[in-house]
Amino acid sequence: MELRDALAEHVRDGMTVALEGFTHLIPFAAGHELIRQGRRDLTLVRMTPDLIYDQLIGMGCASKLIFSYGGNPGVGSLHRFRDAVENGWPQPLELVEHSHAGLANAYTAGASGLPFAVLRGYAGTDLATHNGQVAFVDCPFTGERVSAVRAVTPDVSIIHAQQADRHGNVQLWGLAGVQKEAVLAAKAAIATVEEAVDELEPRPQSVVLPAWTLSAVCHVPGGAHPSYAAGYSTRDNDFYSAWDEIARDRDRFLEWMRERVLAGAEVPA
Amino acid sequence: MELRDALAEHVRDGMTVALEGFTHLIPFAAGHELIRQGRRDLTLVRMTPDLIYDQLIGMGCASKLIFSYGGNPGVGSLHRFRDAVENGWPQPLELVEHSHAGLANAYTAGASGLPFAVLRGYAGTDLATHNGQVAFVDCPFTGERVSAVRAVTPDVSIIHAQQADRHGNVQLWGLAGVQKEAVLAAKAAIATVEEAVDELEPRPQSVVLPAWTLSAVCHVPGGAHPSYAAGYSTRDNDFYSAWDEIARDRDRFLEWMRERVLAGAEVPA
Amino acid sequence: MSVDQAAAATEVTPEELMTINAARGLRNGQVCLVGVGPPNAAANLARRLQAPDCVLVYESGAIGAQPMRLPLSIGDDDLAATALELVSVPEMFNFWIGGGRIDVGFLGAAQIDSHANLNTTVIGGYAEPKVRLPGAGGAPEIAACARSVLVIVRHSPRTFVERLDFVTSLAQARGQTVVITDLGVLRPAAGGELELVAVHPGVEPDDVQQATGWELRIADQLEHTEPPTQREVDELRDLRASARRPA
Amino acid sequence: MSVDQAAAATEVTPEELMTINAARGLRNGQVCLVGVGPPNAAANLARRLQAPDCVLVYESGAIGAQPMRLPLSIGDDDLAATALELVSVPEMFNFWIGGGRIDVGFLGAAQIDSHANLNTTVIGGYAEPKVRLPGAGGAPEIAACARSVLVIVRHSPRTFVERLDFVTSLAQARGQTVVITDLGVLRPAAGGELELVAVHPGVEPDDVQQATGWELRIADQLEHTEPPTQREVDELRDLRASARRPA
Repeated sequence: MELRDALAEHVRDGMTVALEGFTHLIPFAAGHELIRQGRRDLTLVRMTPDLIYDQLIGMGCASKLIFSYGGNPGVGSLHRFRDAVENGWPQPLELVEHSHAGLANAYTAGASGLPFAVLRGYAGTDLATHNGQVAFVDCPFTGERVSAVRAVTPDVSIIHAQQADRHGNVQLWGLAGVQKEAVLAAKAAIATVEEAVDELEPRPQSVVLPAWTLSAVCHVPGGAHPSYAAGYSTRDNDFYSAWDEIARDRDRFLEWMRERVLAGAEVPA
Repeated sequence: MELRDALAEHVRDGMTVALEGFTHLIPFAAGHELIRQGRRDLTLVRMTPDLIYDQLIGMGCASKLIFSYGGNPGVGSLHRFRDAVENGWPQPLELVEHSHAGLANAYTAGASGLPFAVLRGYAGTDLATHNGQVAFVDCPFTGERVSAVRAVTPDVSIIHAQQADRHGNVQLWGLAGVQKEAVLAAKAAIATVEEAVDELEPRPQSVVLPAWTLSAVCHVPGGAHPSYAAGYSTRDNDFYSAWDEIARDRDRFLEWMRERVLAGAEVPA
Repeated sequence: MSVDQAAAATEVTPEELMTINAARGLRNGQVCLVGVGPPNAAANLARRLQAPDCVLVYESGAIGAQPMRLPLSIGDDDLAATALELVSVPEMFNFWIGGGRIDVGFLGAAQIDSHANLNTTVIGGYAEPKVRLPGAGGAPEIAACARSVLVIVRHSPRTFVERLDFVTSLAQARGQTVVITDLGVLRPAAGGELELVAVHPGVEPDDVQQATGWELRIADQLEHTEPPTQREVDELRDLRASARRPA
Repeated sequence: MSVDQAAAATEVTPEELMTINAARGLRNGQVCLVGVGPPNAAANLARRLQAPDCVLVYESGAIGAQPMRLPLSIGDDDLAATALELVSVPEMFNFWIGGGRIDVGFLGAAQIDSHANLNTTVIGGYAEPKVRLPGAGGAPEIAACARSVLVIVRHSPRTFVERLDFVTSLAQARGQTVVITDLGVLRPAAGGELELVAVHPGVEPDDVQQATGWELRIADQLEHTEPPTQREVDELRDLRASARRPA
C-alpha cells in the first residue's frame, strides 16, 4: 500500500497519533507525509519527540503532546518544541508530561487492555502535580503507595521496521523501544518497512508483529532517515547536529520544510 | 559449580522456591537433587506443577504450593498432588491458587520490585475468594475495578537453559515461559545448562540472563528430562504418559523414586 | 449431503463428533487460542479443511504455529519451531489474551452450569475436595477476554449441573458463547441461559434433557447438525495418527 | 603522584575534570546506567582504565554494551551490536531499573538544590516557562531505584539554587548520592543536606561557596582530589576522538 493512501485513510485531524521508535527506527517518512497532508489538531504521543515531532509541531500539526523527554539527544534543545511551549508559535501546545517509565507503562497498559498501570516513580516530584494522567494507589496487600499512569491508547500508531513478508507480517530487530506496545495499544497501526521479503527469517533480538495486528504495511526504504534501521543504515548524527541550527530560526525552519518536505520528494538531507 | 553444592548452599528447609519452565526446559535434575538433599517444608511456586512437583510433593518436601494449573498436560491428573490435597498424604499441602495470568503477573511484579500487579480476571470467580493474594482495586482514572495479585518473590528460583558462556551468562531459546521473571523476582537464582560454551552466539527467540543476575550456574546435560531443551532433546511424551500409572499408587511411586532418584544416578527413565 | 459422503454417525466416537463440529465453526483469518485435547484437534482439523489460514495461538507463547503433526502438549517443540513468533507467558496473557486479540477461545470443563460458567477446580468442597482437578490455567482470562468462546464438553448430568462446586471461569461477558457436546449445540438465549439450538444426527431433544441437570430450554427452531463427512473423519483420524509419527 | 604523571589542571576543560573524577568512582562488576554526555564518557573511560568489566546499561535497552567508539546517542548501533542483550524500553524500566538492579546511575541537571533534588524540566513557571528544558526522561526512576546516584553538573549559582523551579527527580532515597562538579565533590551529610567533601586542585572552598546559591556546608576534613593523570586525559581525548572515527 502507498504510504500516502494509508495515512489518508487512517489519520484524521484531531486524532491521537503515536509515531514510535526509541532513537532507532523512527518513522520520519510517515511524519513527513502527515505534514504534507496538512493534518491539524493532532495529539501526538512519543517518549522522545525527537526531530520528527519538532517538525510536526513547528508545522502546526499538533495541539497536544504526550511525551517523556523532549531534547535532541546528545545535541541540545528541540527549538520548535520550545518555541511552541515558550511562545505559542505557531500555536499553543498542551503538554502531558511523563517520565520514561511512566509513558512506557502507559503504552503497556494500553496494549494489555487495562485502564492503568502501576510503577515505582513520580512520588515527591512535580511531574505528578502537573499531569492528570498520573495518580497514586495503595497496594491492597502491603498498604504501600505506588504510582499509577493512565493507559495510552492512540487512534493510530505508526512504526518503521526492517522487513515485511508477503503476508504482511512485520519484523524489526535491534533496539526495539516501545513499538510493540504502541502498535498493540492502538486502534489502528501502520508500519513502513525497509524491505519486502518473501518469508521472514527468524533473527536474534527481533520483534515480529503479525499481519493481523496492523492496518497497513508500506514499503518505504530509508523511511527512518535521519534515524536509522539496523542492517540498512546508520544514524545520521551529522544531520541531528545540523538540525540545531536549522530549527533555531523560524524562517530557516520553514524554508527547510518547504524545500525538503513539502516539495514532496523524500531526499536525504 | 556442582548442582549438589549450589542447592546445598542456597536452598534451606522452609524456603519459598520456584522451579520454572513452561512445559519446555523444566529443571528436573535440580528438583531431584532437592529430593535427595531431603528438603522439607518448602513453599513451592510453579505455574504448572507438572511431574517435577508431583515428585517433590509425593516425597514430602513441600508444605505449600503456589500454582495455576496442576495437571499432567495432555494426560490427566497429577496423582501425588491430588493425594496430598485430597488425603493429606504424605502431609497436608496448603494451596495458593491462581489463574495463569495471575501467577504470571505475580512474578512480573516481583521482577519489577513492585508489591503487586493489576490485570483483567478473577472477577466473579471463586478463585478470588480462596486466594488471599488476589484482591481488587479501582482505577484512579476511570473507576473501573480490576484485579490485583500480590508479588511473588521466591527465596530461590531455579531454571534450566541451553547454554552458559565462560563468564556465566546464560542463554535459553524456544518457549521461554516465565523464567526471566522468576529469576529476576527471586533473592537468589540458579541455572542448570545443557552446554558450556566459550561465547554465547545471539539466537532468534532467545532470553539472555547476565551472569550478575544468577547466584550459580551448573553444567547438567539432560537436566530437563522428561521435559526437553529445544536443540538438545525432545519432550519424552511416553514418560509423561507412563507417569500416570507410576504415580497413581503410593508404593509404586516410592519404589520408582528410590530406584530412579534417591539412588543418585540421574538415568533417563 | 448424500449418504455416500456422510460417515454413519455410529462410526464416530463422541469425541470425534464434538471435534468435527467444533472445527466447522472456524474460519480463515480467525485467531484461535488452543488448549490440549479436543480443542487442539479441532483447530488443526479446521486448518486441513475450510480454514487453512486460521491463526493458532497457544498459551505457552507460540503465535501463528503451524504444526505438521498434532501436538500432544501445548509446549511441543513443533509448535515453537513453526510459530511466527514466540512470546513469554506474561506477554501472552497481558498483550494477546488480556488485550482482547483472541477471536475464538476453546475451553473444556468438569462442570458447566445453565449460564455456561465453568468449573475445572474441584468436585466437592474446596477445603476437602472429593476430586482435586487441575485448576484454572488460562481459562478465566480466555473466558473473560476472547471475542467468542467455544466450550467442548461431553453431555452428562454430572457435568451439566444446576450448581457448580466451584466457579473457575465466569461465562463470556464480551461476546458469543457456543457449547458443543456429543449430543448437540447450545447457545445463550437472551438473559444468558443456555438453550439447545441443535442436536446431532439421531439425537432427540429428550436425550439431551436427560443428560442435563436442569430444566433445559430448547430453541423453537431446533436444528440438526450435518453428520460428519468421510473427509472430516479421515482427516481427523490422520491428524491423530500424526501425533505418533516422527517429525 | 609526581608532577610528571599529573596533567596540569589548567590543561583540562571543566567537563574533562568532571568526567575523569566520575570515572574514578567506578569499579569492575558494577552495573552502570549511562546517559548521553559526560556520563557516557565517564563510564567508557572507566572501562579503559580501572574498570574494564563494569557493566554498561543504556535506557534504550542495551544491557552489557561494550562500544568500541564513544556513542553519540544512547541508541547508537554500536551499543546494540555489542550488547549482551537487548530488551524493550518497558522491560528496561520495569525489570532492570525499577527492579533495583542498577548499582550506579548517572544523572545531570539544569538545577540542583541543597538536598540533591534535580530539575530538568523548566526554568521559570511550568505553565509559562522562561526556558523549556527536555524534561524527565529516565531520571526520576534512576534517582529512586539505583543503589547509588552520581550527579555530574557544572558549578554555578544558576545551577546550585536554593529552590528548584520544578522538582523532576527526588534525591536518592535508597542509597548513596555523589555530586561531582568542576570545582569539587559533594555528598549528603546526616539529614541529607549536601556537604562539600573535596575540592579539585587549585580550588578553594570559598570558590565553591561563590558558585553555590545557598550557604554551603563544608566537611571538617575537606579532601583534595588527585589531579588528572596524563593517562586519564589521553584516554579520555582518544575516546572522544573515537566518536568521530568510522567503525
